[in-house]
Amino acid sequence: MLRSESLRVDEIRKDFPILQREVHGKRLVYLDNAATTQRPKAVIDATVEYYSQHNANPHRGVHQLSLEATEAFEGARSKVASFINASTEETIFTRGATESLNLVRYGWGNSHVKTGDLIVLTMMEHHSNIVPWQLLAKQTGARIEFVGLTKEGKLDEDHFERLMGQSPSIVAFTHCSNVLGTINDAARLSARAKRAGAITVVDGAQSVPHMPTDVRAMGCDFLAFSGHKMLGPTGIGILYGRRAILEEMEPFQSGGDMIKQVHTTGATWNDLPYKFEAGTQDSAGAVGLGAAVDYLNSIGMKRVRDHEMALTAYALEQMSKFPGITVYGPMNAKDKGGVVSFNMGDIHPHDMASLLDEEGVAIRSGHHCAQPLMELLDVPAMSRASFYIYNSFDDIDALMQALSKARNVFCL
Amino acid sequence: MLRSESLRVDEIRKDFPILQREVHGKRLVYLDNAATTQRPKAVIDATVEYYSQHNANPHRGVHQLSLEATEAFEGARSKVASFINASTEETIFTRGATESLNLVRYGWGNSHVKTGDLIVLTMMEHHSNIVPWQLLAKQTGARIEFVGLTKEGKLDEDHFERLMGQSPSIVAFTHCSNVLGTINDAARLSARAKRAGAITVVDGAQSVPHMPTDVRAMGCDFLAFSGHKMLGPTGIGILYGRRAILEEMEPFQSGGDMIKQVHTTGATWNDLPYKFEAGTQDSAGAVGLGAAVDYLNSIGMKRVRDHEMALTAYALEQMSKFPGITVYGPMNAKDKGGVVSFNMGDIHPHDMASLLDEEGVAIRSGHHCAQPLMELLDVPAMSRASFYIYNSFDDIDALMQALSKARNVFCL
Amino acid sequence: MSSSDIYRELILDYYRNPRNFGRLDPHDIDAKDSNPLCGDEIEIQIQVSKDGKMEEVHFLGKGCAISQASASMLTELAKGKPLEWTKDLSKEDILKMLGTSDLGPARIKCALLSMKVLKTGVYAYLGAKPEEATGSQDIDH
Amino acid sequence: MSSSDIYRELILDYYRNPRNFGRLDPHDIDAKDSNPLCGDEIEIQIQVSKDGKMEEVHFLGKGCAISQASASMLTELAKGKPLEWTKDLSKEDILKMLGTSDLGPARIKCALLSMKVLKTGVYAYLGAKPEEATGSQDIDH
Ligand SMILES: Cc1ncc(COP(=O)(O)O)c(C=O)c1O
Ligand SMILES: Cc1ncc(COP(=O)(O)O)c(C=O)c1O
Repeated sequence: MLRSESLRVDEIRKDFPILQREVHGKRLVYLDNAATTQRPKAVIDATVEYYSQHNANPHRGVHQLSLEATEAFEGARSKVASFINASTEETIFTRGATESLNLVRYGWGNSHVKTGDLIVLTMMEHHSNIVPWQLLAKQTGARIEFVGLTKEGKLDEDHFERLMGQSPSIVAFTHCSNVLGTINDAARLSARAKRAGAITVVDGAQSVPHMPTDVRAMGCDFLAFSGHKMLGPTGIGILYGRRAILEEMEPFQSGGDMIKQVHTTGATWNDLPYKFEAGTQDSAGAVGLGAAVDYLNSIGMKRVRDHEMALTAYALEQMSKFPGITVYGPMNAKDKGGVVSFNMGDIHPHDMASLLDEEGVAIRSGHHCAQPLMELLDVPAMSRASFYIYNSFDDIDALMQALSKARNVFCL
Repeated sequence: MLRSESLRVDEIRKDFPILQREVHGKRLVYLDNAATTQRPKAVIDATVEYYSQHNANPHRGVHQLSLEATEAFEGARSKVASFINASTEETIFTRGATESLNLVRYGWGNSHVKTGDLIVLTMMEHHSNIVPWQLLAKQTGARIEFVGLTKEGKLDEDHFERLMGQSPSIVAFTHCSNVLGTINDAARLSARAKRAGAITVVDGAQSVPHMPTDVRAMGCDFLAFSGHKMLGPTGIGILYGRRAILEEMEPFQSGGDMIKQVHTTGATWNDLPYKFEAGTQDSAGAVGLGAAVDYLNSIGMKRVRDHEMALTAYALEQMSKFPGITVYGPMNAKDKGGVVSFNMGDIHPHDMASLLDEEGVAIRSGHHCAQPLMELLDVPAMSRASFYIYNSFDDIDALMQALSKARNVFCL
Repeated sequence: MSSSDIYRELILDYYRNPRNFGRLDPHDIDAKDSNPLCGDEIEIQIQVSKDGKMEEVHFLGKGCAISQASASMLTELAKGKPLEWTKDLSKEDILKMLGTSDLGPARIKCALLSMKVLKTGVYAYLGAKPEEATGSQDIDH
Repeated sequence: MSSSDIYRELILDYYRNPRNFGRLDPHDIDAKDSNPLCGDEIEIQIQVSKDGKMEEVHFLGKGCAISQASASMLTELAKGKPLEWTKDLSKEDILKMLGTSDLGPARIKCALLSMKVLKTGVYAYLGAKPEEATGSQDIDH
């Protein structure tokens, strides 16, 4: 297989201070990107500059710092909005994908879902796209159906189609699985769910950071994602919502800044997107996310995707040649994001992660917040390597070498 | 009046990069601390170091970075917990005081408040401690009563006492008003509310940053506050909750990390405090808040309070000598935090803030997220100067000089 | 220009002695808006003549000196003009009217609120949608 | 000590061929716990003799090599000892049993899970509260 990198990884790596450090005397090979990515200097610097020069509360102040903070904060919102081809009114800052999904549960679900309603999820969802709906179902008397998977780890389209026949009120699915890597055809599924009369909630936590995103083309009602999985700060995320649906929704959290007027007898709500942003904004987080978007745009999301696809193809090839390894999910890199989950012999993933760590290779082990999927596949846990723009073919070689070592330690 | 500073403000100011900058060619005199405070280099550096050296997802990973991130994150929690004399299980990270209060509304209120129940608030609450309760009342059929104020801007104790006679289910009040500065006797009010059978929710957004806090001595069930108002990062806050009450509560947001087990049929919750922390943690935010706590501890909260009291006394004295100024709230610095709200002649606060800004003096103007209080006092808006550890008597002199100029511009 | 220069006598005079302040009855046009961030409120009422001129223009409102003076000045400027005149009215005209070249992002909204209200009212009267006709983001808050 | 050293033959052998694995019926003591972060599960069952000795000690469970081997070794160690013996059992004893001096924060919990379960079971049997008796944070997860 050709080891052709579509990105200049050597150059990119220089932008990430943490990648210069060693772990146990070894070069850090960071392959836990589906959990969280690292931050380029540009993002760190943007945060430092904000705090050192412009910090104040956006929106309300008349003084100079407050104006600068407002500009920085709303400027960041514009960047994120263009990044996904949304308008700024439809781009709501949250704490992360999880809060974005909870916002939909409370803001739309509480007032629209009724006893007997159907909520359709899939067997490859992250807990954050399961538990809010389970609680909503419990509260409202709705029921949940999980779309099954094919042997290959793709969505069972027939099952999906059958469930659409039952007129669900909510269809929530991940754009890209954080375990199997499977990429779902979000545009087609959304269109089908719409025809069935449902609102569509797309979990973009693992897709937005890794490929071009266009919410109009996707046609979904909501898209949730997190800043920290796309080079941005921790504690900031986005909910995109279609304007018409946001306008008819109730607020989720309430308090300062999301109101127009408050009297002792009641309150009225601010315009979009502010109606859904209660309390003092995480302006430094927003500014950092804006800088992350700039950084990704300077590379180009198409090239990010191509690069990860090449790495994934290489990793899949190496792993399938390696005796004793079971890989989960699609085996064609075109069908999946840069996520490779696997197990080897009777090595428990927990032991595996320890052994790889000793070689400087950081992977994730466990249930990956996807216990229903683990149960379906009948494995207690998995090891997972996941890639981003600063990973190279060398990193995968390092992973494979560490896997050899683990095999030796366990005498496989 | 003696201008004796209990803090070495000159030294402290050197720690704050933003205080070195100029505004409109003037020295920045930042008096908008009740909105948000500035960040010392120690807090900025802690964030940079976290991202440059240790960044990973806490709790779940086995690899070295994840361990370091867990240590940093939980270390920060311990610092915050000791700062308010709580246990770590009772110290929940949120996005800010507003989310903390919403957590109580959803997590406790939704399952405990019934039609006809009484929720007691005060007329000096911030919108964040009003609107969540209004929505809860609307949803459950509960009713709300607002404790009135005395002429001096203190709580009307008789009114409070009368309302306690009606056995409220929730009593929520601010420890320190962000407009009047009034400090309420949180321990006494909590004890009284408890005897009346209510849970007590204390809004500590304006008190925790400015004076020693001891939740045990306070005896409240909940205490909410924000990191950005106490030198910490934006986007992080705390909800303290008494263990017994947290244990019987339903989760608020749901998803990754707050669960013990998830099946297609339902889920079980993680231990405290994790049950209330859904999704990937804002670890950098927590680490920054930990550094802010260290910084404040190195000064000592008693001294912080003394310093602000001295500044407030001086400001009150200067303002009462100044013709045409009306000051709102208690006139004795002992009774209030470092917050002085005022109006002058017919100068609209919005114009006032512009005029002061021109002199480098940053204050806040408007309704300060306290519209019910504005209506009660029958003013559309106020100007507000608020102090912190880096403010000096010189800053107040600069404020007074700028006020003189404003008076001249408006020919008062 | 420094912001204290804005409060030249002229503006202060209009703030303290607003021309055309108070209800206008009967009226053909009535429009109202507020700036949620600072609480400025402006309502404009207009009597339209047979030949489409703004015969009388009054305003009501409360808020900062800039928003109130600007509204008062605008009623004077508009009085006697044909309705179509409002279409060409621009941010620059308002700044000129106030005798300033720039107000900065925080205060420009105060100055432009009355223009927004005037346009909203006139366009509604003319049956056109305000968004199409104004086409400028500047007048939005 | 590097973590690959931990997986010396000894531990691997106990992981693959666990001694005292499986249900023990009848039993006098039965205790169970799991480590929510990694999913390790351990259940320990004990037959107690008339004179208060742990006559038979079995375990069930699943998880990583360290948690399972450690549980198996502990059953061997405990067998025949008086119930009181568990009171003095410490983290250091477990590390010694595993033949290592340190395991690092991530893996120490795996190693100590079985000790926690054993203590919980024995203390419950003796009628004492486990929290009081162990007094160590280390065994908590
Ligand atoms: C008294 C009071 N309560 C609550 C809040 C809300 O805090 P935050 O906006 O950080 O959530 C504030 C600050 O705006 C406040 O001053
Ligand atoms: C597919 C998927 N959805 C949702 C989430 C939740 O994101 P966060 O934890 O940042 O809220 C994650 C990441 O953990 C994820 O991988």
